[in-house]
Amino acid sequence: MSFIPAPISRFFHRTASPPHFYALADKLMPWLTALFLLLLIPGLYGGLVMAPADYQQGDSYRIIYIHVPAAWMSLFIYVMMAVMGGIALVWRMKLAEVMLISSAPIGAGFTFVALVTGSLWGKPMWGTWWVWDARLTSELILLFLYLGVTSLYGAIEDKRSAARAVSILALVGVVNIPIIHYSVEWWNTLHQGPTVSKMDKPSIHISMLIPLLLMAVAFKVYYAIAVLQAAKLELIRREPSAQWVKNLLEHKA
Amino acid sequence: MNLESFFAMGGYAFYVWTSYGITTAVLLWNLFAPIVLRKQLLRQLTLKQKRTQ
Amino acid sequence: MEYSHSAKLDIAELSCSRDDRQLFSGLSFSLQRGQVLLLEGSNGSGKTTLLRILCGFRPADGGQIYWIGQPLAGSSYFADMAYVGHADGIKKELTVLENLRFALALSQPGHYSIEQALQKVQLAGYDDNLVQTLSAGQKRRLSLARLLVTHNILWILDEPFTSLDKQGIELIETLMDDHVKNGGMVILTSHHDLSLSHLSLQRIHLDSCL
Amino acid sequence: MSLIHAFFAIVRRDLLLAFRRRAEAANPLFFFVLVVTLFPLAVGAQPNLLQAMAPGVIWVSALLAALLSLDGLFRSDFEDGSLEQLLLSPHPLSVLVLGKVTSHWLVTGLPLLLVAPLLAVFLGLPEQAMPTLWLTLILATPLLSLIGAIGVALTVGLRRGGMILSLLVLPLYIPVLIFASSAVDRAASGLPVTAQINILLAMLLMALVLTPLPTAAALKMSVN
Repeated sequence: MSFIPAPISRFFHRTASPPHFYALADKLMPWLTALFLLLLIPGLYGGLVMAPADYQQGDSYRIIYIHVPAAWMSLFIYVMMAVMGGIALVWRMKLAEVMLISSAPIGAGFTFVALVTGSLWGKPMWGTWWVWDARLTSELILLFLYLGVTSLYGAIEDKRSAARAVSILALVGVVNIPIIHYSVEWWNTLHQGPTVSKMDKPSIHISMLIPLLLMAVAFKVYYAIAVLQAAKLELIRREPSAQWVKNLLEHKA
Repeated sequence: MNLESFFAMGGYAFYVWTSYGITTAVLLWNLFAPIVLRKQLLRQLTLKQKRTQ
Repeated sequence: MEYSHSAKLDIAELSCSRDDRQLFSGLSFSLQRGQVLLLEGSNGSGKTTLLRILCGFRPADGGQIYWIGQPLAGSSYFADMAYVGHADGIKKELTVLENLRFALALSQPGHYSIEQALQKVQLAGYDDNLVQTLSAGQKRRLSLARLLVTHNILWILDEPFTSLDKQGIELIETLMDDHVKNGGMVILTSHHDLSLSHLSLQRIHLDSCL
Repeated sequence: MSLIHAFFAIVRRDLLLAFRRRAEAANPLFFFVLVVTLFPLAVGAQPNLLQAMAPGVIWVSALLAALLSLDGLFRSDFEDGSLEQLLLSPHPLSVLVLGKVTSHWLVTGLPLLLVAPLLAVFLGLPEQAMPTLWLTLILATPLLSLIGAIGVALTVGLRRGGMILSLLVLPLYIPVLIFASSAVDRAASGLPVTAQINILLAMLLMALVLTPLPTAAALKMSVN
């Protein structure tokens, strides 16, 4: 760690200590919630009400405002997990382990949402619930990767080892994601199925784009809120008899 | 723009609203499950602490 | 084999917890050539955990370990130490000789040739026997022969006396005695009372290291 | 003492062990043949259907056979303490791991080449596809062993790691499956396969360099 200036490293260690982090999360929460609503409400209004219907797909395209941001988030969170995993492995930082494992269910949730909304969007477009289209297939594989992370963490009893295992797995996964993605894309163009790539870009108009971006940022803020909540739980679970938890209990009582 | 046509979604109501519904459910679950579990855990720990004192 | 004269193990403020329970903390000691350290403590007091930390299998929660004044990662520690744990670390489908040759291939040659080592642990003539035909005590003695054929200064032994009869116990005591007299060091856990002739025996009671 | 010496000592030891346990060694092979046999029984024996499915069926079966054989890679070393001794060796663990994977592949992956022609005949795969099938097996089965090793290393400490192992490893096998079966498929219709073969080769080289590191890290975690 010698290449990091001492004050910065000290700052990180202080912030990363469980009681500090716990208090910080509490302090941030109202601001994040306000920001989330400030993004979500105009995003939804713009997407569901203001934006005109698509000339080809009618109103069904409005699923895009959750499908695409959810798909972005599913990838973004996996990359975040790998970054946390790297930090946890190199600096043995407990907070990074906690953030990693707290992110997994949220990422899996977004992946699930992307799959279900993709299927619900596909039904009126393709006439069937499922098509082996490149994006849906990649998303499905990503869901398996998330499930691998959560079930490996659950299976290893010693939670410090489990966190190390999951850090390694997240890093291996993130190296493989582009390979999987391109192989699936390539496979998809090879076996031209009944793919209708209407789902890709319905020549997006600015009035459609703004709500999409608002929703995308809103989902990112949601992730911050949800991961902080999950991390608070995980921190207490990790060391239920630590002094700071005792102080917390007394403070509550 | 009236409410009825807003909810009808040009005939795609089922697909659009099911999508938004499921998304809301999943996001709420991931947000509130840890909060509820943490409250439970803190309650358990308080009880345990009282017992040992 | 020349030992580096300064060989020394230093433990500073080591701490470890398991499942939210503190096993030990603030543990400090140092071990020099010619010394034996006996770890004592009730079951679950962290004896095995401490040995596994010293083997680098498990990270400590806090504190430092130095070998010849350097942190383990940058030192010759892993070339200078050898470990015999609960599991013998020998392959039962291989012969006695094949097992020792493999151990030698992963390490530097030590004081004794394979032949001499087998003589010392009273397994001479068993060279070509498959390990699965040996008794538990013979297997244990074979895993000790590994310590003799490879180069090492520090022996880390976890309950070396289990599954040995009185004779076997005496044998290990002699081996340790020889090793220490040649300038080696030993760290071990044991329920058995040690009857070592020399005086440089340190004891650490882990129950009192909280 | 040299590293190369240690590497070959491990390969030699594991081959010797496999030879002493030779009754077990043939199991992945039987499994491979058996799974392929199930497909005509399940989907019917129309020659053109089987022929169309042949590359996919052979490759899915090879994947499953590789998965099944993985458990033996570190299990016995973990149980008898040999793994601890490997970790204590002054040599880099990733190189030693590569030695173990090499001999594991020689024992479980390479024999698949022997039965591949038999399966091709069973499924009516055109003869012109045989060289490509062999080539993909040579390139891709070591990939399966290398990638799988990460998964086994992560789960070797678990008593019931089998299900989790497949959940961890199978998604990572997907690119291999796609390129290998597509190569065989194209060869069967007489199309060039250089692109697929090159990609498989590139993936193999990458895996040779990259996978031993996480495998070694995961083994350290498992020994704990």
